[in-house]
Amino acid sequence: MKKKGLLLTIMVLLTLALLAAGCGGEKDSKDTAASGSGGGDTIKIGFLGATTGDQADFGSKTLAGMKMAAEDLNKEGGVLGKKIEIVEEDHGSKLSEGVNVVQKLINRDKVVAIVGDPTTGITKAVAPIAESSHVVLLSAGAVGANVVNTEDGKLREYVYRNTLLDAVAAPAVVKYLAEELGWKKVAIVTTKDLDYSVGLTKIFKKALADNGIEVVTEETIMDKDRNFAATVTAIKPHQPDGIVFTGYYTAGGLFMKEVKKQGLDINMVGGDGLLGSTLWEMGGEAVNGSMVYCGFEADPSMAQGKTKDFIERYSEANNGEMPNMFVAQGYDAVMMLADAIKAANSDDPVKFKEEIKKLKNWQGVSGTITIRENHEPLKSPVYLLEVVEGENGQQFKVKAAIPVEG
Amino acid sequence: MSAFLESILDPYYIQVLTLLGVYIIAALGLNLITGVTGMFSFGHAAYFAVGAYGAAILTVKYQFPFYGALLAGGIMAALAAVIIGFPALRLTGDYLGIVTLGFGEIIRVVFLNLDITGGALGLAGIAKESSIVLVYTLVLVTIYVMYALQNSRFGRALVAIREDDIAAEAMGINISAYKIKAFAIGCFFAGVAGALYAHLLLFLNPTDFGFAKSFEFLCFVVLGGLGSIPGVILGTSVLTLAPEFLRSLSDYRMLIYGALMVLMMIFRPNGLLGGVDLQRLVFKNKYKSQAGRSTAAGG
Amino acid sequence: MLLEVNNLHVSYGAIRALAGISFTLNKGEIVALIGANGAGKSTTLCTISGLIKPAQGSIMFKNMDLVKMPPHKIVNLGISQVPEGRRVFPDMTVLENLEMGAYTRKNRSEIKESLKNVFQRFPRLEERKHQLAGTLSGGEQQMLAMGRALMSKPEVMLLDEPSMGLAPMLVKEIFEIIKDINRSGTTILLVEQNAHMALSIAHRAYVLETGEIALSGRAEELANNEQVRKAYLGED
Amino acid sequence: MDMSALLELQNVTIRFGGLTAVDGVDMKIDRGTIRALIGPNGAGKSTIFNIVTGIYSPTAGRVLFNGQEITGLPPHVITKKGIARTFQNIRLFGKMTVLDNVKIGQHCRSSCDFLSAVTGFFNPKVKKEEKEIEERSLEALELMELADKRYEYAQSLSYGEQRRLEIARALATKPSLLLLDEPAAGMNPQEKQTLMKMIRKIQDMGLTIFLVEHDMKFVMNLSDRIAVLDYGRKIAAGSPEEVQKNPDVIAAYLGKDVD
Amino acid sequence: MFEQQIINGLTLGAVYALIALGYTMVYGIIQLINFAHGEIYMIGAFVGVMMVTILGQGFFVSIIAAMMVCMILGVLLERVAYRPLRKSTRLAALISAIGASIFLQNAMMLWKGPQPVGFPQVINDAIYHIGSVEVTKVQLIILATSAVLMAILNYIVKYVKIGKAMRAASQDYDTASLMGININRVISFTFAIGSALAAAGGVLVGIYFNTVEPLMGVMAGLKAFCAAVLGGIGSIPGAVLGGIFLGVAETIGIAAGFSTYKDAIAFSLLIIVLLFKPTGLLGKPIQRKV
Repeated sequence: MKKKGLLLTIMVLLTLALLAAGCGGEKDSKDTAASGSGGGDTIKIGFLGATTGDQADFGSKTLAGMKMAAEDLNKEGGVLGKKIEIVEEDHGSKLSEGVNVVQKLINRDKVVAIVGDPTTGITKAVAPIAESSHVVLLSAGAVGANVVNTEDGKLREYVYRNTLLDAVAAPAVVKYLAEELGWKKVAIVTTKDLDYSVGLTKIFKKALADNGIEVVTEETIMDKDRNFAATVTAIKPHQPDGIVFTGYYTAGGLFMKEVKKQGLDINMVGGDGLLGSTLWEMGGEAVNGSMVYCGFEADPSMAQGKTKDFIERYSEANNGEMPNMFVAQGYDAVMMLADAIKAANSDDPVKFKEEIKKLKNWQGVSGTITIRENHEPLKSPVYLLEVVEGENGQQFKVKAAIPVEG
Repeated sequence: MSAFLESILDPYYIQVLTLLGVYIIAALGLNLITGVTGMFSFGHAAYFAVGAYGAAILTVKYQFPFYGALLAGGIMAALAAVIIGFPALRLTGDYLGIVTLGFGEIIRVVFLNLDITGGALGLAGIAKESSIVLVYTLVLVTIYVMYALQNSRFGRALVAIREDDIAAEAMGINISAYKIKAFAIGCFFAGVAGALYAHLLLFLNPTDFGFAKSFEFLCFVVLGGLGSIPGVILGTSVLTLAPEFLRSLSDYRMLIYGALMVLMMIFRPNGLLGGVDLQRLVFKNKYKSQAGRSTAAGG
Repeated sequence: MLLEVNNLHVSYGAIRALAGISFTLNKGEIVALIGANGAGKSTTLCTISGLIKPAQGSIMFKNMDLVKMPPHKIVNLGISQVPEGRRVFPDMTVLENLEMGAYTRKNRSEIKESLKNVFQRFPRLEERKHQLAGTLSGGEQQMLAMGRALMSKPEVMLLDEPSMGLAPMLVKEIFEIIKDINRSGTTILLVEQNAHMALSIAHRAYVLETGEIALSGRAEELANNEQVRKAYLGED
Repeated sequence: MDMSALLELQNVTIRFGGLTAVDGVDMKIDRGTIRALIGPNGAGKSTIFNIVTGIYSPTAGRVLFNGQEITGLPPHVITKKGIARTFQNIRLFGKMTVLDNVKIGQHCRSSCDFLSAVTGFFNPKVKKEEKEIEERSLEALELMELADKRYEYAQSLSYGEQRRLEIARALATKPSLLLLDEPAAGMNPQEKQTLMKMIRKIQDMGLTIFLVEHDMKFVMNLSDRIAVLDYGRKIAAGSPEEVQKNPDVIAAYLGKDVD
Repeated sequence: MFEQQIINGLTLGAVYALIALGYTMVYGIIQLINFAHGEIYMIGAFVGVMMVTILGQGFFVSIIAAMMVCMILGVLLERVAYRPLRKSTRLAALISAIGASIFLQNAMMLWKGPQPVGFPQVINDAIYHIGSVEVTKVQLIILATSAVLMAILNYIVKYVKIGKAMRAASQDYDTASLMGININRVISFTFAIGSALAAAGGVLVGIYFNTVEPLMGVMAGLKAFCAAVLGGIGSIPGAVLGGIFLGVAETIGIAAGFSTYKDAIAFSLLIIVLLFKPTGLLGKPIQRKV
């Protein structure tokens, strides 16, 4: 009986603490919201993404980049004399919560812009809300179709993104594969439960056909698969020159491990979903020679200027961990917004969104960005990176910088 | 009405509350199946998904009027329930539970692989039709239907099946027919809720309808109190709003959510309102003098 | 006095199964509890063995109150129950069932000794010691259940409806064995619907009616009691 | 075919795995009579009840009711044809009220569909039928002297009351044949007396009664005819006097020295 | 080719079987679907990784350590989340299990992040040829370890006192306590054994797939539970059979080109088997008790 009483007390206390915390949080946001909307001393930028759940890594990394940018800006006195404040919310990769988060950021926290979501699905789902609420939504990761425009092709005025678009990069890379590396036959591996991968496969297939590369076999896997023995066995008899892998790095690394294990001496090429040290943490030596494209010079030996400085500062602050694409794009997203606000001399989204449209050859840590007529970003050049054995273990090395044009 | 609400509530509240309404409709459907009739169903999200995708495909790809699609979503879910129910309802207890769970997963995998659902790319371009007023009107309709059902001869037969299926059969109740009917009606409401969900969130993705969602529905019902309509509404509200309340805990919120589930079960094993008969509580005297028609709330 | 049950109340939810019964068991006795179905006989046994917790009352055994003890401790004290309907472990062999009976004992040679005794008393069990208990006939299962209880070397044996569902001839045999077990020093509390048989071997008996003790006394007195003859011996 | 028999079992046999629980039993129960089935536990008495009410399907043999074959029909159909039962180990709907338990008994005599359920609060037809159900249920409860407990939960009744409620619930199905499985079990002598009177009253209403019971006094007093079962076989049948004197019965069941 | 896939299937099946055993034993005694069992498997895998990366231990020490840690965890889990609900409805315990599962997943994600963690190579890539079939050393070790663990379990359940008590309790809970068996201790022991096997499964899978992650227990747990039901829940040989059956069927399904339907294969099989044999392959038929 005693035990039960104790547990009960603990539970009641816990609940009270939660409620108190909940109310406290509300109060905070209300206070600042009041001052914020009245042209107070902060500019609020919301973060939309998952910091819990199995896709939390994208969200957490984007958030880390955003915070770093906010710090950098605030150190120099903020924007228009106001501090940048990042309001962070987690949706655990649940669509319904993502919508709740956006509503909360806009209506309770009164943010002027939202950075996120790193994935296409949720960005697409919340884009109409941002549009109708006149709040800028800048995705630092969504690469799929119908983000900055609606399904029927209408341009959204408040929705932008700063990522390298696969539709731009993949054809350039395929051209390189055909012309420089002489690939003639490839196998495509699609991660069927990832919208990113399904979309990228479509783009690759068109580009391959345009460049006269034959797709000898198409295989599908699931992102959570960890055992690719059967799939690789199926590819083996086709003897392709290489593998186009459109999924994420965990599966990619493990897939290559199996490829090499089964004695196939070929490499894979893929999009920025493969960009991360996880690739060799999973694949080991098997990923040496694998190629990844991105708009970001993630090669510390080659990186220059802003990017070099960014990489150094980030890894210093994070026990030597290299920033990945999401960190860089999260950082750039906040910086882009800041520049637009400065240019408009106003933190009113109605005004500064016009300045985002005008960004041309904007130098970010994740590459050079131009916002085109169709609101889509153009990053040039596209870096084709290769995994090589470096001084401190495996790393990405720039194999080619392919210029692209809109 | 909607305009009025929007003027006094901010869209965040409206969004959260509307979603809560949608979940209440689905949870009340599950309550009829599990709470009233005593059949385990660990795959409720599948019927929710059938309704969501069914209705969304009709409005997006075939330009169906929304209300027609709403009804069609419910009917498709009920049909799916009948198809799986005929063979599966012979099983009882955990076996029925695991088969429904398996069916739920199969539906999700099928939706992921079909072209018409958009697969992993999801289904977008759905028009916003589910207003808070519409959703809560339907919540009221659902509550009324459930209340009327539970207090009818039909509901009495279902409770009898839950309490003792052999005795119920011996009293002349065709238990398989009733089980199928209850299952279909419960899933109909899941389907309607799904259709509302689709036209509220405007984007569908198969990963949102896995067994985690099914268990979420089950938790709404069990935590509120099996068989108790107010209990289910309370349970759904607590569990839907808890993650919103727990936001301030950021990364710890799902951890605490899990712990709360364990603690709530330990201290209220019959659910928050399980074993509390509100009718008896409120109408204590009246109940004694008047012919009562309530069947007991289960526990 | 070996076992003293005092003012025992047991309820299942709203249903009252025992409404304050008291009785005693002396060393070396066979005491029978007789009464109709649902009168509370089995409930009484299960409360003594700890499976059911009473709402009120005490069960004193060797100056200890059993009410607060879990069943496995009660077995350790020397009280062993042969449950209603035998309840042998059907998917274990006869030998394993008997070993389970000796679960609380540590001394291997003593256990072996008890096993020998049980096999002596029930030769049929030895013949079938590697057979699964579920395949035994009703009578054999009853013997196994009793043998299993004896394996814990109990001071008190609680027997719940040993004659239930057995052919009359077997019933006689079982009751002979009960008498024999008692003679070798085990005190027995017997619950039985077959009042006739129960009264024929018991020293004393209590008559239970809807959770209360209606009558008690020496067995032969009760067997001749008008009321008992009418109600429980099927006579006019 | 003998049309005077309400229920007829022809060579009914059922096996579970290797065990023959009921072995070639023939039986005829005449209209308006009280028939008892006795025998040791495990003799197959309840199994016969389960076969008659359709819970088990016999391995061989036929069951005729009103001259119509009902072998293997599902229980709810058999109930509708007019056979009702009680259970050896009480099977009430514990979390329903006493009144609702009896109302369930009327289920097969009333109409009930989704539409009438949903419109129940304002549909006069449904309301009227519900009222009739309630009236009939109260009649059955009054007969079993339980009317004043109608709003209590079934699980809160005493053992004897629960047994009577089972009978009331069975009566509510409007049966012509009532199967009682150990109705007096767990009752004290006075309760048994009352029950006997009630059963007689039920017989006077024109029902045929088929019962399994261990209490010999109860059986001998009440029954018109008795059949004795041992190891699944019928070893004797006849009037109470005949059965009591039958040497096989004495040896197998009653024991030799019942004086 | 076919034989090759059978070997792949057997390896996967052996792991499913190890996890399924825990489900089946717990279910056998307290009729609880321990949904947090998959998380125990996941934690076992993480302990294995940490033993190798942080403490630099080899395969053998790592797997033993993982088993020990999970034993304690399993017992704790039962104490905290299930024991207070022993007398409550089945669904209440089930919800508690789901809550515990969410808690453990998120605890691990908070600690180690949601990202997969690579399992360092502790066993070399050697390949053995048996006839036309290639077997990797890892596969052999998985098969051998599973076989040894199952043999030990079999020995415990058949010949060791507490193992026999476990069987007795699963056949008749009350009567077992009348034998002087401390039911609580038997249940704790069951959780300990089941959790240890799951942990071993986790380490083996980590080595086989070269990676571990906080959500790895979700699908694996569900599938192992399917395996247990498929074989006949409560039956120890049933769990082994169900696990192997599922592993082989799934591998053949992938080989036949249904990789994206992989998760549906397991559940479809389960449904088909249950429709024809409602208590699973080796389950005992339930007789309607009236």
